[in-house]
Amino acid sequence: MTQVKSLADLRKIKDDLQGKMGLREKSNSPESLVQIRVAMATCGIASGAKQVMEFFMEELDKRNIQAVVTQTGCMGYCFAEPTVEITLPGQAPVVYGYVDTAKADSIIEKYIKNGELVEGIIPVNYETIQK
Amino acid sequence: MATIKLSTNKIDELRAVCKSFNHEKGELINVLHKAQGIFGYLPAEVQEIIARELNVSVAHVYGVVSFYSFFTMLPKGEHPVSICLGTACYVRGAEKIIEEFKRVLNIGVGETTSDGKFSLACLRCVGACGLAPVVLVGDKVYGRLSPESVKDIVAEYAK
Amino acid sequence: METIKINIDNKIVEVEKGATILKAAKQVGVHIPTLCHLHLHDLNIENKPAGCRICVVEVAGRRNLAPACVTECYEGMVINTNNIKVLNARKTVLELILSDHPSDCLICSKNGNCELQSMAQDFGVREIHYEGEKSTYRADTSPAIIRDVDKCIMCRRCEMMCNDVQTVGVLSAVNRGFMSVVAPAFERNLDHSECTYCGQCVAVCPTGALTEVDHTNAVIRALADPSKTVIVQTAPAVRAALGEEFGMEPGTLVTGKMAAALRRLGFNYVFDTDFAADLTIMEEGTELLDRLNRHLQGDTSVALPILTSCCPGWVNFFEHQFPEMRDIPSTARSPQQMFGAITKTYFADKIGVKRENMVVVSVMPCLAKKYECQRDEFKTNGNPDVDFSISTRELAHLIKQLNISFNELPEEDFDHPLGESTGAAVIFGTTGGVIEAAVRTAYELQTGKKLEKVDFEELRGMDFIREATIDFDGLPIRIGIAHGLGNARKLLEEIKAGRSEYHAIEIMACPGGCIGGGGQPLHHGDSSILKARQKALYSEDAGKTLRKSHENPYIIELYKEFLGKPCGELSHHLLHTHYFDKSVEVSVVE
Amino acid sequence: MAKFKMHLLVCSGTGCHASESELLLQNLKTIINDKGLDTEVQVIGTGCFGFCEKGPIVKVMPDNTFYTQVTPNDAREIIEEHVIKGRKVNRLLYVNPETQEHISDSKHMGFYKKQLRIALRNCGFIDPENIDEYIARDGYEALAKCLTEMTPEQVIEIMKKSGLRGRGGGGFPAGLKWEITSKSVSDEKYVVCNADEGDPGAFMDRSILEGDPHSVIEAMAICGYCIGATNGLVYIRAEYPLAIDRLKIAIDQAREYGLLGKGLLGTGFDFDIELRYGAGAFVCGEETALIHSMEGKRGEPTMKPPFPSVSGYYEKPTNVNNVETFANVPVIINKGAEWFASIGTEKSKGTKVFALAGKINNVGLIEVPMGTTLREVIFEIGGGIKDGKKFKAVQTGGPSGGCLTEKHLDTPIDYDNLVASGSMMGSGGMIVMDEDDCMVSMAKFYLEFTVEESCGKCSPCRIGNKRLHEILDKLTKGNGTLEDIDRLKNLSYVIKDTALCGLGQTSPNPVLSTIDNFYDEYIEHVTDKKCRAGQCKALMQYVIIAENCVGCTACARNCPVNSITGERKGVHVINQAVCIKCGACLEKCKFNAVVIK
Repeated sequence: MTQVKSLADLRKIKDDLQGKMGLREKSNSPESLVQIRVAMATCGIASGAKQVMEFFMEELDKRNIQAVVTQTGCMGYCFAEPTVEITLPGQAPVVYGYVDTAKADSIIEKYIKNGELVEGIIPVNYETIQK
Repeated sequence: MATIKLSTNKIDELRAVCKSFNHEKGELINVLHKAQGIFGYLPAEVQEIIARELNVSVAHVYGVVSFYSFFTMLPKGEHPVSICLGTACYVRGAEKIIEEFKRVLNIGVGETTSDGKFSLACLRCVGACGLAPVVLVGDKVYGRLSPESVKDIVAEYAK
Repeated sequence: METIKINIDNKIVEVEKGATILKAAKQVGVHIPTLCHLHLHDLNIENKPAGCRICVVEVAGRRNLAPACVTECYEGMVINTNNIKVLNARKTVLELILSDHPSDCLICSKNGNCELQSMAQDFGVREIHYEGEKSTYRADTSPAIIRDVDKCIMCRRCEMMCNDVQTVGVLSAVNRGFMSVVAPAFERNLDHSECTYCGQCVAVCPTGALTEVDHTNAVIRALADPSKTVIVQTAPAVRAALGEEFGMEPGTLVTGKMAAALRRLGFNYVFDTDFAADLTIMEEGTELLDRLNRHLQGDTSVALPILTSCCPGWVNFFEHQFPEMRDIPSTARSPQQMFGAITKTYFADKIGVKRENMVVVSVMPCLAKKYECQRDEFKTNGNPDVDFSISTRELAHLIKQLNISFNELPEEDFDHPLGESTGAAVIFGTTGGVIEAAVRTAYELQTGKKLEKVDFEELRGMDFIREATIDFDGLPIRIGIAHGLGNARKLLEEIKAGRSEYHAIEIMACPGGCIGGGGQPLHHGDSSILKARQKALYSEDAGKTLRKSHENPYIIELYKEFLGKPCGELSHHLLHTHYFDKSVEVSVVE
Repeated sequence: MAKFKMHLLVCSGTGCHASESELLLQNLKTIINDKGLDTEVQVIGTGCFGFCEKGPIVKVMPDNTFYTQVTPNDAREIIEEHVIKGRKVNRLLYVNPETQEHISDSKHMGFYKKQLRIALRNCGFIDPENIDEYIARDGYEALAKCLTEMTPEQVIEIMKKSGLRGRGGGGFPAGLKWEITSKSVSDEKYVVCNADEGDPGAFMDRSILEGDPHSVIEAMAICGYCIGATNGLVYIRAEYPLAIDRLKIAIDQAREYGLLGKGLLGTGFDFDIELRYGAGAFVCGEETALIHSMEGKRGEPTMKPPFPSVSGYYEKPTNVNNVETFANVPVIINKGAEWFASIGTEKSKGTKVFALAGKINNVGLIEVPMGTTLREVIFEIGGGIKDGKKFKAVQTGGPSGGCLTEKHLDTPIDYDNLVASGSMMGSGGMIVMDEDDCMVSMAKFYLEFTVEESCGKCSPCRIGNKRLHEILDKLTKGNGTLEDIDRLKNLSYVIKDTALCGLGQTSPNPVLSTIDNFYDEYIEHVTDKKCRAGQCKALMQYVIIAENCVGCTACARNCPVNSITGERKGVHVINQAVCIKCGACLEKCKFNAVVIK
């Protein structure tokens, strides 16, 4: 195993590990970050939700955006799968339907980065168990 | 009094332990821990060997052994029952559990049943306060006990 | 000396920097009571576990009370040693100690000589407010020492003596809390331990927890038996200490009064162990010269240095702890045993009494002597050479019990022939004395010249390990001296490692030698008493006309009439012994 | 490297461990593997989450779902429902006892709301057996900073400014201790971590060692750097096997990374750590006793001064701090003294970990800023008293502490306020008592502990505490007199004033504080021969209320000593002279006819 020989070495290890721990780290204070919830029930997965989720995770990381990507159960909009719920800090959640990687890309670039709404919003009318 | 039988194997093991600690006086407690691990308890003979190996007096070794409650000079039962007497367990009725064990096993605290199966001891907080009252049988922890559950625990091991 | 100013009981005083409150208070005449604390200044032995908490005092600005024995003074410290808070605490603590102590004072052997008892007296304790369960233990009687540890107050003095000073390591604090007590390993009896019976634990015990096995009744019975010829011998150190038991100043020599008292007690013959001490020098000195000369002639089979062997505590010590070195000490028996052997042979013949009808009693400053005289090798057909060995304290009890007004007795002499001795014999009682006596004789025997100056100041003193080189007419003889078994151990380790360059070493088990023996009147922590006793012995030596053992006319006569020559065949049989390996092997059962 | 979408954190602290969390962890891992999810979902055994009452705990990240009392059999459902289908397993969620709501996010649980976790920052968050996870959480950065960017004096200055006080009981300023030890001149010095946590009912040190061992290792190395020591020793209770294992693993990992051993982080500073085991002696929590024990001797305390900072382990200067104190150090270095000092009260900075136990709903380990009130701790975090009973007292500071009552509920908790209220911080045990607890018995319980654990060296503790216990026993048996209460008080004060060590000096606190706060109860035990809590057996009677008795004979049949007489269908009577107060009749009576008087 490599020996840590300086503060720089240590920081490098830490940076390498960020991705791994980031998930937990971010979920500690999700309200201050962008939260992305991908519906990952059978219908979602069948429509490619998995790829969408992976795309979000990788791209957000690459583009250096602090976000929490979570999977949830079926949101009830099976007709519009894959569905993704985006919550910007301090804002109400917005749900997008028919999300593929291309759509995901524009969600990141437009909505997440600049707050511009993208086409394909589904009206929110479900309740979570917390409520 | 039963004669104490120490096998030469185990004594060699004990001597090796002393050697691994460089025969240092200061390591007495570590050595005693290992010795109790080997023999299950610390009979006088074992203490005499340790005293010689570490070049301290037997009285010193015994003084230490008799000071610490973790060390015992009596062989424990096959299934040592230890009842936690931490405050949390006390407040949640550990005393009743002791009484029930004493009654069911028909022995006192610090004693071993005549068939050598069970011995009864009290110990300080094991830190499983959320499960109070807590009992250990060997290494297994039983939590949230009531006096009624004592019989079942004993039955589990009595086979 | 750097000093600081402190305030004790509203007096501003200047004391040495770094001094404890106890020491500072003493300097200014304030007596703070102590119980566990023990400080033998001259021997540099101190016990201060700060455990009894009797010496607590109030220090301004401190949350709780401070134990005076270990709390160091600081500049401007304000101390109150006797306000109501301190007194209440002290008395309460004393009551607590008493509440866990048997109240059989009237029949306790320490009655009248117990530090706890006198403290209760001083404090005016009339009621114990905190009675409760007492901790009780099994009593233990060994050949020399009785442990009645119900009376132990955990002052730890005995533990300190046994471990730190004597390095015998038989005693340790055991168990915990209320049941803690000082005991041998596994709380076994002392005779199942490596105890040397040096008795230093007994010498410092403040209560009746550790006492000697009392033979006074056996002696009284023997004295009352008309069929027995009862002979007494008294060790050198006894005469320098016995007076203390009768209120005399420490260091008062009571040789004459003691002889008178023994005669009034009814002993048929009042002899002196000093005679046997002279005899010891003849034997041991001859052995030393023999070994030395063979060594000088290149005989590698002889072991040097030679170690003295008159101290039975020391003999027990090396038999247990250094059995592999048991060929190094002189084979000469101790004076007590030489006396017994000569008395029950030579003298018995002389007066025509069978040994079975003879009772030899020794008065010793020592408890190990009780064990020594019971050794099998010192018996003939089961009859011991010395029947009973009693301590200086026991002799005092005997005298008191038989209504003898000791202080008013005339000075009398010992009986002949075994009561005659030289100055060399009397200094056996102090550290350095045996070897000085040996040097006086060995010098003349070796060189054939007369020794003009017999006082060897370089061998005297209280330092634990001393050494000197004595010029034997051109031949330098290197002498080592150790007293206290811990110091003996140091010299033995050196010999074992091959680093020792001594020709002869004197070893005494007790600090100070026999003057500080376990059977002496209790010093209660005042080591100046030992110094006074030492001084007394040297003054008795100085006052004698004959000061070399080989000049003792009765010794000369003994060899002429009976023994032949020193280290001869009869000597070998009667006056020499051999040693045993008493180390414990761990029994392993397969 | 696999990128996990989801982390399942499974508590592997001793409490949960005892409830088969190990098997649960295994089951989760196996099922994840079986389903081929092992590249997406990571299962991690962590240290204690603190919420031991409801253990074993499983926390699902990133959605913060908090499952309680999870059994090994629940593993499949969690994976099939939550992990695969994204549906939370409702029945395993924590239920708010007041609203009966299922709460999924731990943030919304009362237990966690008021907590601020500094010492416990990594407990229940990282895998304690993986140094990487510690490093990812800024681990060893403080050490690196100290070694490469700061002088020991500068580090000590930060420690002093932070106001961190010893968390083991006394509350001595840690920075000052470090400074004194650093100034002692010696060829060798030692850093000792006191992990001989002995207060019955306190287990924060164990949790930290189990959940975040590296924080202690890092802090010890920092301390070594400051005071000039190259050797560290952890004195740990042999009764903590899990903590010992984790600590050993952590030390090995740190050595592999070059964070322990020779030339730490490429500097010339050497530091390594050894373990020494305790053997069951409470007094060894006292630092001089601890040092004697590490030297292979009886754990008897000696007088201070000399303090270990000047003369400790083998007479060398030794800095002793406890686990929780050390756990705070790396954060203080990383975030700064000002940040730490901004938390807490004027004289007590930072947070304190408390072990909540007794008659409280949420038994567990909590960490709150100094200055939080007892009310917040007991009623908000602790969820109030069990079974809706009435709060009576809370015992803090273990056997060295005292009882706090209703009137202290709004006192901000810090070192000085607790002492002023007749208790002390101690190591942070908080035992909550309700109306069924007898305060005389409580004092007796603690004295029994002290008598058992007294080393026996000094007479006030060896004999005095025994006598205190005997007098209390007399009171609980109804044989006490009013003079006994005076005796208790005088003896308590004398023991406080004269005992040798901290254990002895504080041992009468439970007696004095219960006499102060519950004097009436003491008097009742003496004059009325009554125990209002019904705990003192000798003082209570089982009585049959004639109106309620239907003569079913159940009580008489079940009485082990035949003390109950009565005709079938007639009123039964208990013969008090024979009754052994076992309570069997009370249990068997279906008509509420048997009552305790």
